[in-house]
Amino acid sequence: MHVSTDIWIWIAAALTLCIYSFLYKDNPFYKFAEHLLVGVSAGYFFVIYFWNLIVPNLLTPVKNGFVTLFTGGGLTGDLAALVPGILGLIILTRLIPKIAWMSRWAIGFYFGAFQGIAITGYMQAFILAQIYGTFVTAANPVFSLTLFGNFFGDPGWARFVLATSGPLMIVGVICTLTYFFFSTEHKGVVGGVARVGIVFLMIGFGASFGYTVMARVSLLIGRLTFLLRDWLGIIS
Amino acid sequence: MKRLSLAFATLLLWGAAACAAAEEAAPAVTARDAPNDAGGAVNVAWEPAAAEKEAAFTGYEVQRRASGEKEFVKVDRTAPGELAFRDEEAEDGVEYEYRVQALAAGEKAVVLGTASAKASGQWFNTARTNALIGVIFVTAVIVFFIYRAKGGAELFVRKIAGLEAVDEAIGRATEMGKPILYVTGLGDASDIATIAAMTILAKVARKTAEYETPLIVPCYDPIVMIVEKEMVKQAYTEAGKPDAFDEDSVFFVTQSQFGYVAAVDGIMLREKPATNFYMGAFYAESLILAETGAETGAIQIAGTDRVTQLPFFITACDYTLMGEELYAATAYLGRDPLFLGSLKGQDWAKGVIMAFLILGTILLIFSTDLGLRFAKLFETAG
Amino acid sequence: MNIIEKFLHIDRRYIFILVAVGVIVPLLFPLGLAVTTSPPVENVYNEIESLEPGTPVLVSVDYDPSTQPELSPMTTAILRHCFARDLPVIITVLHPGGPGLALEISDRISKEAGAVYGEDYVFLGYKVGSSAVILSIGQDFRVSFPADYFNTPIDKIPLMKDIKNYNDIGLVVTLSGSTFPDMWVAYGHERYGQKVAAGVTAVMAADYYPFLQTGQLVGLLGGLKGAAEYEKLIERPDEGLKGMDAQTIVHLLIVVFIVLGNVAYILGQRAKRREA
Amino acid sequence: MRRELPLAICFIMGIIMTVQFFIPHAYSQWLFDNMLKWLIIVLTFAMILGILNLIKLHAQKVQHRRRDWLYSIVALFGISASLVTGFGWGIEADSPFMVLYDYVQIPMQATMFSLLAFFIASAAFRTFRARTLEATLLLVAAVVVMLGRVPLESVVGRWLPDLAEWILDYPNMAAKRGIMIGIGLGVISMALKIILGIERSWLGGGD
Repeated sequence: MHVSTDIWIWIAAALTLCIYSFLYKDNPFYKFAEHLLVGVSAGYFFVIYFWNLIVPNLLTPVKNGFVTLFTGGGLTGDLAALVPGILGLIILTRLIPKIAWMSRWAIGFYFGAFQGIAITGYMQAFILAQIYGTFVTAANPVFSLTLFGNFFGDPGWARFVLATSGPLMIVGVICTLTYFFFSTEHKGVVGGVARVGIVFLMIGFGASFGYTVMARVSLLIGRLTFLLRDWLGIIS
Repeated sequence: MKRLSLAFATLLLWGAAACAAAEEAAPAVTARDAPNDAGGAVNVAWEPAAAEKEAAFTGYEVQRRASGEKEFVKVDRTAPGELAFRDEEAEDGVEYEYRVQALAAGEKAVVLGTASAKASGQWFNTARTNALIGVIFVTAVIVFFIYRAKGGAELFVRKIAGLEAVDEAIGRATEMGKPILYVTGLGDASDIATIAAMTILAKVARKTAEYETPLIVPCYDPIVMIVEKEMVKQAYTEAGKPDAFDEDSVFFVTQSQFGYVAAVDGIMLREKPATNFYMGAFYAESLILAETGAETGAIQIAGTDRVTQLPFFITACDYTLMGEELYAATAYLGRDPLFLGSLKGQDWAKGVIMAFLILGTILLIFSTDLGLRFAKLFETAG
Repeated sequence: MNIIEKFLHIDRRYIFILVAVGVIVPLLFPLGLAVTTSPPVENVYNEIESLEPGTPVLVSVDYDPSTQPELSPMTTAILRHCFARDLPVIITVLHPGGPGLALEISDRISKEAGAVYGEDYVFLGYKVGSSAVILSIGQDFRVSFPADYFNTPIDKIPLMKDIKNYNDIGLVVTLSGSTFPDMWVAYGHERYGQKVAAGVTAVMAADYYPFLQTGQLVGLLGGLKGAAEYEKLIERPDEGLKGMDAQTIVHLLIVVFIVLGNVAYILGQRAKRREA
Repeated sequence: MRRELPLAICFIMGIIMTVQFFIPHAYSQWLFDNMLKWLIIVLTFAMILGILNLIKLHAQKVQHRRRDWLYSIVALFGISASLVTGFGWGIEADSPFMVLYDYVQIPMQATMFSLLAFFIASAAFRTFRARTLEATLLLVAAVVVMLGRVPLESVVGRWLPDLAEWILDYPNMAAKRGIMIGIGLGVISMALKIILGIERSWLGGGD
C-alpha cells in the first residue's frame, strides 16, 4: 500500500470527494467544488479558444494578409478572417446600451448561415438516409419474399425471425411517424396506428436505457480506480 | 438525373477513348476527372491484365506525366485485383497522361495502356440531386400551407400533453411562491433545437411575467445568453410588466458540460424551483439534471430532439416533448396561424414519406431488384 | 405507511451506497466471473500471435481522459501482449488529450515487462492533423515524426533506424473514443493496405461491426468487455476483468431493484384494491 | 437598420448556405470550411460577454454580502486562476494552466459525469414500474438489454444476448428512424420560418 505523495493527486482526490458529497446532500464542500469548477472551466475555455482559434484563425491570417497587402502582394484570402473579426466586434456592442442593437447583425449572420446548413444537412441525414436505411441494411434489402420462401420451405425459429424482422421495421417506422401527426386527432385508425407507434417508441427507449448502463458504470469504475490506486495505493 | 450523369460519363469515356484510339481500339485504361468534387482529382481505372491469374503476378503500377513532361513518375502501386486509383494530387486544368503497368516477379513490367485527363471542380453535385429535390419539395409544401393559413384557413392541432401542462406548471410555481427554472441545454445558437427552446422560452416568459413568477435561466453558450436576455425582456414588455424583468435572471455559467451541470444542480437544491424546464439539446447530463430535479419535488417538463437522451427524460420527468414535438411547441403555445400552417405542411410531407415507404415495400414484394432500385433513390453519398 | 409503501419510497441514498459497494468490492477483491471471448477480440489476439518476433506493432493512443476508463485497460493489455511476444511497439497519439495517458501507460507497462526504451518501444508523441498524419506514415514516419516525444531524432533511435513506413509494420492498433478508426481504415488500410485493429467504447462498438464483415478491420475490442476478453486471452487479469465484475454486479443490482420495486408495487396495488 | 437589416442578413446567409451544399466547387468548400471557423471566433468574442456577466454576478453577490457570497469568491478565484495562468505562461503541456486543468478541472468534471452510474440506478428503481402497458414494455426492454450485456451465457444461454441485440436492431431502430424523420421535418420547417423572417422572436424587443 503506497499512499500518493504528490500534492496534486491529493488535491484531485479531495475535489473528487467534494463532488461525491453531493450524493448525500448539498453541503459546503460541494458548494466549494461547484464554484471552483464553474470559475476555472469558464476561464479555461476562453483561454483555449483564444490560443487555439483566435490566434491561428484570426490574428495570424489578418497580420499576414496586411503584410502581403502593404508589401505589394495584393489582396489575399487571409484577409477573409476580417469577417469574423468584425462580427465579433459587433457582438461586443452589447456592452454599450446605446448601440447594443447592432449586435443583431452578427446574430442574424450567424443564425441565417446555420439555418441554411441545417436544412440540407437534416434533409440528408435525418430524412433521406433514414428512408434508405428502412429498406436496406448492410447492402441487403430488409424485406424479401425469398426469406419468407426459405421459412416456409424449412420452418424454423431463426428463419422466421430473419423473414419477419425487416417488415416489422417498416411497420414500426410508419407507426412511429403516425404518432407525430399533429393536424389530425388521434382517433379511430390513426389513433390505433399511433398507439402502436408508442409501443415501438417505448421498447426503443427501454432498450437504449439498458444499453447505456454499461458505459456509465465504467465511468464510476474510472473514478474509483483513481481514488483506490493513484491516491490511496490500495490496489495495484 | 441518373440518365443525365450516365450520358455525361459516356461522353467522357468516349473522349478518353478517342485519345487512346491512336494506340488501340478498346481502351484497357481509362482516366477521367473525378465527379462531384472541388477539383484536384482524377479517377484512373483499368481492365485486369491477362497475367493476373499467374502466380508470379504482383500487382499494378500507376505512373503519371503532365503534358510537356518527358518521364513518367510512379504515383501508386496496387494489389492484384485492385483496378482503380484516385489521383488526389492533380492540378486543375493540367492535362495528365496516366500509364498503367502490370508487374510480375522476375519479369519486365508490361504496359497495359495509357489515358489522359484533366482535373476540374464541378458546380453541381449530382450525388446530391435527391437532397435538392427533397429540400424543394418540403419547402414548397410548408410554404404553401403557411400561405393558406394566411388566407384564414381553419387549422386543427392535436393535444400535446407536455404543453398542456405548461400553464398548470407555471400556476403551481406562482401559488407556491417559488421560481421556475428554464434550462436550454448544451446547444449553441447554431443548433436548431436550441432555437426552438428559445422560442418556447419566449412563450413561457410571457406567462411568468403575467403572474410575476421569478424565472431563472442559466446559459451554457454566451450567444444564447444574449438572445435569451432580449427575448425574455421583450416578453415582459409585451406583458406590460417591463419593470418586473430582472436583468440577472438570464445569465452565463460556463462552457464546460459538467461545470454547467454542477451549477444547475446547485441552483435546484438551493432555490428549490417548483417547475424545471429542460428544452433543447442535451447530452449525457440529461439524467443528472432530471434526477436531481425529481429529488427536489419539482414538476419537470423536458423536450429534446437528441434521440439518445429521450429515454432518460421520459423516465425521470413528468412530461417529455419527443423530437418533432419540440418543434411543434411554439405553434401550439402561440396558436399563430402561420405556425400552425407550417405544422400542417410538415404533416403532408410526413404523409408523402409514408407513401414512399409503402410503395417501396410493395415493390420489394414484387421484385427485390425493383425495390432496391427504388431505395437507391434515397441513398446519400458524401 | 406500511412496509411496502416504505420500500417503494426508499431513500435513494441507500441505492447509491449499494451501487458504490457493488463497484468497490470487485475492485478490491476480484470475483473472477467467467468471461467468454468473442471472435472480434480473438482475431486481434490471433493477429498479434501470428506476427514473427521482432515485427513492430504501431499502437495509436487516440483518446483523451473522458473515455480513458474504457480504453486504457485495452492499451495496457495490448502492450503487455506485444512485450511478452517480443514485438517492438511504436506509440503515436492523434488526439490532443492523449500524450499524458500514453506516456503514463507505456512507462508503467515497460517497467513491468522490462522493456527498454528505444529498443523495445518508442513514444513518438502527438501530431496534429489526424488523417494527414496517417497518410504521411505511408510514405515515411519521418515526415510527421522527425523526432520522438523527447525530441531525439528518430534516426538516432535503434528501433526506428530501419523502419520507414507501413511496409515495416505488422499491425496498427488504434484505441479511440471518436472517429479515428474510420481514418485509419480509410487511409492506413484502404490506401496502403495496412492491417488495422481497433479498440473503441462500448457505445461505439456496434457502429464498427460492418468494418469487420468487410475485413477493413482485422479485429475489434469494444468497451470494458473487450478489454476483459483480451485480458483473459493473454491470461493477465486486470482492470478490464475487475471492471467486468463490477459492471455485472451493478447490472444485476439494477435489475433486482426493478424487480423488487415492481413486486412491491403490485402487492401494494392489490392491498389497496382489497381495502376499497 | 435595427430590425430589417438583421432579418435581411439572416435571409441572405440562409440562402447562400443552402445553395452551397449542392456546389462541390473549391470556392464553395472554402466558404463552408471557413464558416465553421468563423462561428467559433464570433463565439469567443461573445465569451468575453459571458465571462464579464459571470464576474459581475459573483462580484455583486460579494459586494452585497448575499447568501453564499463566500463561494462567489471561490468562483472569482477560479476564473482569475485560469486567465492568469493561461495568458501568463501559455498552454503547453506541464504549464501551470494545464496542471490546473489536469488536477482540478478534469477530476471534478469526470466525477460529475460518473454520478450518472448512481442516478441511472435510482431512476430505474423509482420509475420502472409496470403501471401501464407502455411503462411495462419500457421496463421489460431495458431489463432484457441490461441482462443481455453481462456475461451470463453460461447460466442462461445465448438467447438472451441475441434477443437484446434483436430489440436494439429492429424495434429500437424503427422507433429511432420514425423520430428522426419527424425531427428532420421539424428542423427544416423551423429553419425555413427563421430564414423567411416568420419566426423573428430572436430579434428581441425595441425597434
